[in-house]
Amino acid sequence: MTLGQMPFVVSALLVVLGLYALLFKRNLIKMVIGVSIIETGVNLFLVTVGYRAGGQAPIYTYSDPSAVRVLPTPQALTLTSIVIGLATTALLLSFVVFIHRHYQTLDAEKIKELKG
Amino acid sequence: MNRGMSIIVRTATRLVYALILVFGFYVIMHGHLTPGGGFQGGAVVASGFALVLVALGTAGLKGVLNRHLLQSLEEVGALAFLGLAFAGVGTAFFYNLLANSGSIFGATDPSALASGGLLPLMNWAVGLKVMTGIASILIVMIIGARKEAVE
Amino acid sequence: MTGITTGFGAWNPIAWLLLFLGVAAAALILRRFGNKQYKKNTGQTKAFLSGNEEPEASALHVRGAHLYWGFVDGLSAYYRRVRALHTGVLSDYVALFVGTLGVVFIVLVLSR
Amino acid sequence: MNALLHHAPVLLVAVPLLGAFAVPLVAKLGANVRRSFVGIIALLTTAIAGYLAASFYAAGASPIVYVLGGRMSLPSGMVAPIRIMFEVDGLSVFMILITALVALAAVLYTSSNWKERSGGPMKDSLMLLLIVGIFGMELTGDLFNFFVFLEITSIAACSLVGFRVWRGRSQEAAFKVMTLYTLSGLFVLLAVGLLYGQYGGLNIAYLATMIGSGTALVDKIALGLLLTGLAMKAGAVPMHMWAPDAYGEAPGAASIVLVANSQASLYGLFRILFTLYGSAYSPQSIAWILIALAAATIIVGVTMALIQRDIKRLIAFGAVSQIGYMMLAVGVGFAAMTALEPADFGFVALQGGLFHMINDAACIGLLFLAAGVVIRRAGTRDLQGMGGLAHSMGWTTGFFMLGAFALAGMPPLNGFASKLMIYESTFKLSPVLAILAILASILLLAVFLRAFQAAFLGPRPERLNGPQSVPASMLVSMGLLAIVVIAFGLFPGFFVDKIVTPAANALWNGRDAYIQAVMLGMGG
Repeated sequence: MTLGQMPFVVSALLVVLGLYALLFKRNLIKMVIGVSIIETGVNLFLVTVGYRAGGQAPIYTYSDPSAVRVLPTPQALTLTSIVIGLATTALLLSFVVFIHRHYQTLDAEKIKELKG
Repeated sequence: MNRGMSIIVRTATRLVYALILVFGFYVIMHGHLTPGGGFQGGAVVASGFALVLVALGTAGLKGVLNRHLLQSLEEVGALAFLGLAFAGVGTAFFYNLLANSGSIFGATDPSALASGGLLPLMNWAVGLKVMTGIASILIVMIIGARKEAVE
Repeated sequence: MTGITTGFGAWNPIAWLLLFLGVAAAALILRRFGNKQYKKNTGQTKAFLSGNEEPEASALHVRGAHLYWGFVDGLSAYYRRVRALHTGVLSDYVALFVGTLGVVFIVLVLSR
Repeated sequence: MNALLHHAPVLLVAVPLLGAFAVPLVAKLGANVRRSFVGIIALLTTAIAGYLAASFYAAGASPIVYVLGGRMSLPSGMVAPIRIMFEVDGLSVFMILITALVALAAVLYTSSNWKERSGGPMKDSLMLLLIVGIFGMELTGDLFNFFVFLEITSIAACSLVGFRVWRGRSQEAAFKVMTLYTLSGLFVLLAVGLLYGQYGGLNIAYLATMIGSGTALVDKIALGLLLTGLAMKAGAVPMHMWAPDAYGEAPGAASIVLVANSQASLYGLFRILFTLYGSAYSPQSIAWILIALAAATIIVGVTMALIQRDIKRLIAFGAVSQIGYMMLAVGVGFAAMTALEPADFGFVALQGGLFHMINDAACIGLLFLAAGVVIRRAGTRDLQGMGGLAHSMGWTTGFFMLGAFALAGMPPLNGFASKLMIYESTFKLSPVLAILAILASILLLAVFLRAFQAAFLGPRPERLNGPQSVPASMLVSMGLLAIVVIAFGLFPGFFVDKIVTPAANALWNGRDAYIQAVMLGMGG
């Protein structure tokens, strides 16, 4: 395994870590953090996909016009994904606030009025 | 009413606040040239707002920057973005009408600030939406948390 | 135009409706041959419950939870298991998702 | 080609989006202005959808490509499939018609003047955003754009589920649903990233030309992620746990749009399986995965519905089981299509499955809307505490009964026509599955008879704390769906010919046309 493949390994680890939090943590806030970690892993994966050895960042101003630039699509995808992630996390956290108000607990094992 | 944090934090906030705002607006303005854009700049501006809310407390709002004003501005930003997208509908939705036209924002030199056609305008619209949107989320959450603490 | 043919059978709602109307008309005609001699609002039209008084209408209404208890009781072994699956705990739902993902991966990697 | 038709695909997304953003501003002019505004937006959207569909079918049902931001080639003359495109084929148009019908009914239903407890303008805004997301998923020809619209529907749907903040249960449901939706969305995004890294494109048509014979492990992993993620969002057992929570806790009108949202996810699944992978990589095992999920969905959905006491959860489990019928039919079609000797019953199965989608949208919509009225009237959601509502709510009783009979497949209503096609084609593949489907259908009738008996029959209740009369707009909205149920029931041949067959064709042999519409446009 070369050093260039490390980010892929790290992003896979992040996804697994996030899933671990979702599966084995009982606190709702920690579960939201788990979702966020998975998201970070996926975003890291997208950015890594866009990396090309020797390519320059696609910023035109003051740069060498003859330089080879990378295609900014993966970066744009990552940004979009981050924006969506922000909205998702804010929404999840506000639900957690209201759940705490109604149930007086953040324990996932105790918040199960909806079952069966 | 929350009076905010210690005097060191409050003084530092007063010094840094303007810089954060300027940087945020810079990021929005140069969105079509450098990394960044409406969302990132708007988030920076909103983070300055968050700093003020946390350090100086909600007393400083004085009811001027209330949730309703911010939400209305957010809708204006969204509608402006959509309106700009509709502007190019003669050719296609999101068609960049002004790019390379030689008129306003139509500089043919791609590194000029006044280039990019509709893109800078869209960045401003998105920036307005994001900064007011995040600010109103912050206000709602802080006031909601305060109520909880009082109860 | 109104019907569909599935290649193995056919279905025409208009024909079905005509048939339905025909059968309904036949049933009504048969009903006319019935006995008209009974008197209303006497013991002849009341329900006969082994000589007991007929209860109030509200007491006769079978409530939602009481219907089909026999069916559910007969399948209680199945229902115990499937209800145990719907725990209401989010972690279990995520576990089911991850488990399904694993099964799908295994099937896909093994196939062709 | 005139301008309106040319822009119709994008207007379908842009008009409700404009409405969604403008609603909070319009709301400042008063509640009645807001309601009329939302109604006008919904009518306009439906009109555009109808116009697009009419001209699409008139023009011979060949795919339409709309490129956002101008021409397909770049200003520099370079030709690459990097612009966002909307692509409309028979299947998309069919799904658009379903969504437009459901959206119109839902907006009409919410525009009633029954007192709202909170969230008026925001609710309308979220409803329109959800509709935007669903239309976007059905129109887009770009895989990443599909993910974006998927997330828009997730966020809007969960906000709708959870906007009644005074109910603890709705918050619980919203949190669970949002977590699972986000998880499925992230796995879809991971798959999109994998495909982008492998082939350097995001356009569905372009990727479809690049995906090879299925030997690459990346293709399989991406397919697995997409399949499982979208199956979860559609609500397939054993990943259906969110569905009764979401459908059950959302307000009446939102529930039916959530059902349309699940169907849009199912559309995404079909698009991935038939168009993106299609003949390039289609082992029989995928068909059997679909069929296994479908069989579990049908059985578990209907048996769980039988023991529910909450009327909306009962209908919600019924809705889950109906998703199973669609997956079963399309799985059978996929199995027949990918067999060494493609068999004709596969096409009938596809027709039946797709026809069942629009029938399910109308029937389940009718049931959810009627249940919403029942809950307001009776003041409870528990079937045990209801009874005798038929005495005072004639129309609603009729609509509920119509929806229940149609969904359970009673002739001569629409559910019977589509289920007959599913049974007969499934029987050709496996008689056991067909018998299972018929048994589940009979159980479904029992489920809804129980709900009907408990809520509507019985003696007149002593006191009802709900409002006395049902608003006209709610009755109109239910009437709209009832007309669809009856019309599709009495003239199934006409509708199958006109709208279902082009959609089934798009799945059966439309892959090349879908790809060519983009790739030829790029060459020219």
